[in-house]
Amino acid sequence: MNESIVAEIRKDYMYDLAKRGERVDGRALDQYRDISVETGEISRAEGSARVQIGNTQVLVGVKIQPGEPFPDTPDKGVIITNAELVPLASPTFESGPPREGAIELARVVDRGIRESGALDLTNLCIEEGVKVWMVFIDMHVLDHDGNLIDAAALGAIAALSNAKLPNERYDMGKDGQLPVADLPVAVTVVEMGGKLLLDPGLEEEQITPAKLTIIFNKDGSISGMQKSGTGMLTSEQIYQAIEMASNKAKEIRKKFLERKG
Amino acid sequence: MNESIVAEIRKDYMYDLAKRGERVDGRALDQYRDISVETGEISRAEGSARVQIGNTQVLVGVKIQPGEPFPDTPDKGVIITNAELVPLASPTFESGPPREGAIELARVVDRGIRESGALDLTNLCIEEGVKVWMVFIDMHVLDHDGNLIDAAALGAIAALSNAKLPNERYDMGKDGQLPVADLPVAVTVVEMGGKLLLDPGLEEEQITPAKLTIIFNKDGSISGMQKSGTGMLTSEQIYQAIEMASNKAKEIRKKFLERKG
Amino acid sequence: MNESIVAEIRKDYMYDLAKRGERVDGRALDQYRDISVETGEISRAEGSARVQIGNTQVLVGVKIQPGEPFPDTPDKGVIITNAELVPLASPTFESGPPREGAIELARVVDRGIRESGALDLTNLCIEEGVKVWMVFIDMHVLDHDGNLIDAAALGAIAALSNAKLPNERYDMGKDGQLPVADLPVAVTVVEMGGKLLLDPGLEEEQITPAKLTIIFNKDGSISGMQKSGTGMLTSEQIYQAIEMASNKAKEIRKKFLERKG
Amino acid sequence: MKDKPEKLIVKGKRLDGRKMDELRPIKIEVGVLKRADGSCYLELGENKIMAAVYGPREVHPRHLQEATRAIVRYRYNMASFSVEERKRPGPDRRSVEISKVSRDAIKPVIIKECFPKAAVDIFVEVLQADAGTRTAGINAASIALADAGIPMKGLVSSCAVGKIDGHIALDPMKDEDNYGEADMPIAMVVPDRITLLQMDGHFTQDEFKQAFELAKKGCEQIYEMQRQALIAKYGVEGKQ
Amino acid sequence: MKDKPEKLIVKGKRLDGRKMDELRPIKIEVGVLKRADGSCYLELGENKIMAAVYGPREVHPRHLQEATRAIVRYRYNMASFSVEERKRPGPDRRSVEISKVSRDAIKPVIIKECFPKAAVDIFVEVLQADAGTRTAGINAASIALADAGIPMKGLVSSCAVGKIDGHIALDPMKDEDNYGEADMPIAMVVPDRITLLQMDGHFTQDEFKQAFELAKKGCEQIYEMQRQALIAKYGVEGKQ
Amino acid sequence: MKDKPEKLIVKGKRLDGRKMDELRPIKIEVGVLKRADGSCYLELGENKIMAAVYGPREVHPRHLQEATRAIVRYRYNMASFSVEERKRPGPDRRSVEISKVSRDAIKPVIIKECFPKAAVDIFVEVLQADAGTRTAGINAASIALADAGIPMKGLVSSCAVGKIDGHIALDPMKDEDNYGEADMPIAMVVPDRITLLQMDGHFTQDEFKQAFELAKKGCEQIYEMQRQALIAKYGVEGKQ
Repeated sequence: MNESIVAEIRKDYMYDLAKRGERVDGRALDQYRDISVETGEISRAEGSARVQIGNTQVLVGVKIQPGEPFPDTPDKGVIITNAELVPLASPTFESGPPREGAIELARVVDRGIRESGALDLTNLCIEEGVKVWMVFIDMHVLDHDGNLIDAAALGAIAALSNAKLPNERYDMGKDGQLPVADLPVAVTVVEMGGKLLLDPGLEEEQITPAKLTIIFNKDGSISGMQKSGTGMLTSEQIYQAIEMASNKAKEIRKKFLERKG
Repeated sequence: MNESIVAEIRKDYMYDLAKRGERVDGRALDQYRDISVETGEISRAEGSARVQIGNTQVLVGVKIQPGEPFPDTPDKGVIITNAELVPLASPTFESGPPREGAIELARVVDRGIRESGALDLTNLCIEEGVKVWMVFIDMHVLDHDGNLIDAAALGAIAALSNAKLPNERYDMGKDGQLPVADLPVAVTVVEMGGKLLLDPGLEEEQITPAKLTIIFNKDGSISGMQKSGTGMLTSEQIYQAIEMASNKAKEIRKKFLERKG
Repeated sequence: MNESIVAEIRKDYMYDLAKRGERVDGRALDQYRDISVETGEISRAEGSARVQIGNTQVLVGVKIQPGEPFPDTPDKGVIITNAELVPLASPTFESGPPREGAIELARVVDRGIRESGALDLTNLCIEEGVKVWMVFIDMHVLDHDGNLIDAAALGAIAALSNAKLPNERYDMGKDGQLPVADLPVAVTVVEMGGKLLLDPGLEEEQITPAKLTIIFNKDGSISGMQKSGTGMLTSEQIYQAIEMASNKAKEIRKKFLERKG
Repeated sequence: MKDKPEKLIVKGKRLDGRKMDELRPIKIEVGVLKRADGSCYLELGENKIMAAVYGPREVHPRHLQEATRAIVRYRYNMASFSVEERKRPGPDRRSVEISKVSRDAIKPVIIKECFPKAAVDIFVEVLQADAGTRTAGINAASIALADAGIPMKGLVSSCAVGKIDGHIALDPMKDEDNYGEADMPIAMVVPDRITLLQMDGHFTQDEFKQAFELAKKGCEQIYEMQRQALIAKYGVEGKQ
Repeated sequence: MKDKPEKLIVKGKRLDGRKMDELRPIKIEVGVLKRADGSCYLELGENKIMAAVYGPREVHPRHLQEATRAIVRYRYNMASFSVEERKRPGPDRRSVEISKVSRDAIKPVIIKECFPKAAVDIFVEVLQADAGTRTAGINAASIALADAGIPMKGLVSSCAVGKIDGHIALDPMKDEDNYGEADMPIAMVVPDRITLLQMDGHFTQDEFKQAFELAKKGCEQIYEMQRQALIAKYGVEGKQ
Repeated sequence: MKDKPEKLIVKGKRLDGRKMDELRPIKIEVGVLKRADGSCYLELGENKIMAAVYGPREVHPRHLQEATRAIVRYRYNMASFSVEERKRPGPDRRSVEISKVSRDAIKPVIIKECFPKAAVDIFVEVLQADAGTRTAGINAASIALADAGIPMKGLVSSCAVGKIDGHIALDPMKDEDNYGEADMPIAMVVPDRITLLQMDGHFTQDEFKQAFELAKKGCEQIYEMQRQALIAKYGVEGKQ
């Protein structure tokens, strides 16, 4: 019971800070934590990226293997996106099959990749109806200090941008570069005491009633959105969140994705 | 503890009633509740039927798709029967894989369909050893107020009687009618205080020690029986139950199945 | 609490005995319990053996069926080893998918069979890349009174030695004998109070901190080892255990396996 | 799957004759199940949805209890026969996600403090699906909660908006969803509290605004129908 | 699977030489396992069955406990190698149903009130199968219960009857079951308390009567063998 | 899988240039994760391993608690992308066994009596695999425990030895493991307490002795590196 009173006080404190435009870790409301992206670390994978946002750390591996297409899309490659919230990464993660948090994370990132057209799936057809490239995007969370989704999405597109098509291994000529057509970037905003905050840290994420993730394409258009949490947002807040996130997405893309392009 | 004393008193009361030839809901011992059968409600399914027996409500959908035959019956179609006791239908049903109640329900209905010869499986062969019709009978319980098995079995045969073979969808000519050769009807009897009662309501079902379901073909012969519950029945009771159920089955078939034939 | 004090006293007693070179069931430290091996009991299986070591009882069935080879070993048969610790065999075994105890048991026996070369897998190829013999070794524990691993391993090799290739059933000529090239025997040693004991009974197994199983080939060489338990062993103890076990393995092989050869 | 129709919009009308800002026909029946504490059957075009609410009731397993308020659970499930190709029974990743976002969409209006340590369980069964099942489910669930007498701050109303052959259109049906360029389901407590917002596809920021405003209008219409259904049943809005 | 034999009955005799009302040879061994509280190994023709009873013992998980009596659990399981085609280990729908009806068949004789809050666990392992495993399992379980000293109102005796080439026949073996027209397992507390009754296939109502009466005769014979096995072991009928 | 190289040993040197008794390069980083109570990142040749320790902490589910000491759990897991052919996520039989023997290898040094009723949870994630992941995992776990301040009787050091083209060689890498004739991982508390010993393949008893002595030398070298890593971080050996 004491514990929950302490939590309540801490929450009030953070709300008060937010109303004054401040945050517990000293950031400005629209300030993202430091980001680092390292690619190519996992040579066993066709592509990989380790993303850190503050202390949050996600390792994404991309494996590319030949496989059968789905019957209704015989000329298209297949993307399979999976997130593992392994118990190493947080005291609240448990072993076992993916729970709703991991599933939501994977599905949001998946839709961003898919709907942005980052991968042109028809480019991934080897032999129509028989053999296509299967692109497995596995997001392995190593340290959970908030805002996993932005980290996982950034890791996914960075790993894809860095991935090769392993033609040689399957006797299909020289290895190629996986062609990546767009560079979707996810940016998450939370609401706290009526204010909007970019890139929630773990503690902020735990107390915020509502979170909105927006995924932007290179041209500034939107390829995905996901509100989560049991809070309510006004239209005004949503429009404002998009504006905040839009600018940040451009900046992140430029700094961490395009320089490699 | 009080709760269980109340339950005990209620049980005694119902037993006493039964001994006097009466029931809690005012029915006669051999009186079935009102039945309604509506077919064709689910246009997405090849056949469907919603059956109500009193407040008990089961929706059965039949899906028919081409698939591979079993290796040991290369010239026969396949029937797959499944019951979902979804938690929407009763406070005692839980999410998760089918438990023994759902499995028993599905298997009893399945045997009735199969053993009555309602479906001639050789009629469902498209290309021997390669392609046959798979008939999926999915019984979705919506409201559980007792005697699910009669409702599910009636829904299954009504949905089959009403199903079409979707030839067009698979470029195999015109749609046909699924040929149904018999009309098995399940009727359930329970024992209470030495008396036999037709069509147990939920409360009766919960306190009865023994339940006997008998499945009859058009010609009055039997294609399936299942005793359940941890009570014991005498031979005399079993013979009597068959007689009660036999008449009722004929009546139900005539009223709800044959008029469509 | 009392229960655990009694257990503690019992444990001390057994340790003291061991230090004096004695055991609770009167055996010498290097004395194995009585072994019996009956083969061919399950005519439905291609090979079978019921092994008893004292009251420990394991029934091993070998089923041999044609199947597809693994893509990376197109010219080799497949061995699949499984152990079922069914709840009939011990109050501590539970229903459900195999737990780590059953998995470890199966994997140690599997490695012994595989690494000893007991089965030459290339002999089990029927048509390269298309069809090979699948050898299923199912170890069904019936009574668990300690040292399951020696019993299961002995049952496995006895059942294999006794198995036929069911050519007739699959229209491939006359039935043959499954060719068995070596006769690996597992012998388990436990440490107690600084002493080493052969063939632990259940009670010994429960209190010993460390157990070492060694699998020997016909020529006395080693094809598998597995230390288990959370105790520590010295190099000296390990060398001594190998020596004890080596002699016993030869004896067991001679008595229960070679006479059938 | 059928082939894509050549055009999804002909002379400003959609394949089923609707205008761009027109919802499909909606049918609502309140209190249709006996065992559930509250229930609602809802049709939205070809979608057929059954929602039921059980609660407040005891929480199993016990460790999920919360000391000061009710927990809310939401299970979205599709009947095997509800879609063209038979669906394997049981939850898949899609239904797990939909259950989660639907719970997030409904939970804000439930006054959970009324029932400490209890559970409010919401079950949505899709009996037939034709695009828009999650929004139809939320609408039905909202009514079922009212039918169960669960205290709420308001009704949640939900609908989707899509981009079809380049045009923003309200409440896409299946073909429009399959062959459209974007889909955005929202849920709202009228007038302007958004509780669900998902989007996939491609919207410019201007298109998003246009779509979002249209979706809100759709929710307002649905809210009116929800109210009417409850008034027809109870005389008032779901008050017990 | 082998092809169907041309005839299942030749000159009034069955393929294995039995008469129509004749059981297969039965072998019963009582108390064959060390760890179990009671056990029985039973052969019925080619069927080989091991049954064990543990109990009364503590119930896990705790919430399954009943305050005034023991709970009874029954697990029927087939060894992977017990059938022609290797069976994947673990329960399937068939074994779940058999476990359920077998429990229903056995439970009525157990005096559960002797052991409040406890469990009586019955495990039946089919080591080799040849039609009739559920009835053989019930027979073995019944003896194992007696061997474990569980108080019972009587022994449960079980056998099946089939329709083979149009004739009613006791205790069908595998070929008769595969190619027969009906199969009906029953269990009974002698003289006339039916605790299991299942039937599938095709019986006229007259055939049912004939079959049912024959099955009861079979159960009576089995009961006698069960009694003898217990007397051989204990001198009396399973009383400790 | 690549084809077997013609020779695994050329002029007394191995494919990667190592001598027979030479370990692969090892890199150790202590305390690399924020959320975990202790952590270690370890590279052994191409193996990349992350280990984390949580604890002492509450035990869920409660019935696993032990009254007088901590329970120790160990989960070895491979990332899907850690191997050539993508691995399906989640435990398989191999990882269950490795988790078990690794726990047996680590548990003897943990002073469990310090934390009655609590749990010490050890998680090892293989990010990239190249033979020797279980031994590398144990080495990393041992350091992560020290980093978490869990009281220990000593560090556990682990390495494998193999038989390659007939020669005993320390710390086999992937090709040597795939095409070698024997593999034997051990773990040891220096100087001579063996806590893990597994072997498969083919060793004469003399070869075993030679291999075993070589493996112990390997463990001694690893122990020295573990110590240095902890000293570099803490000044002393993992004392808090």
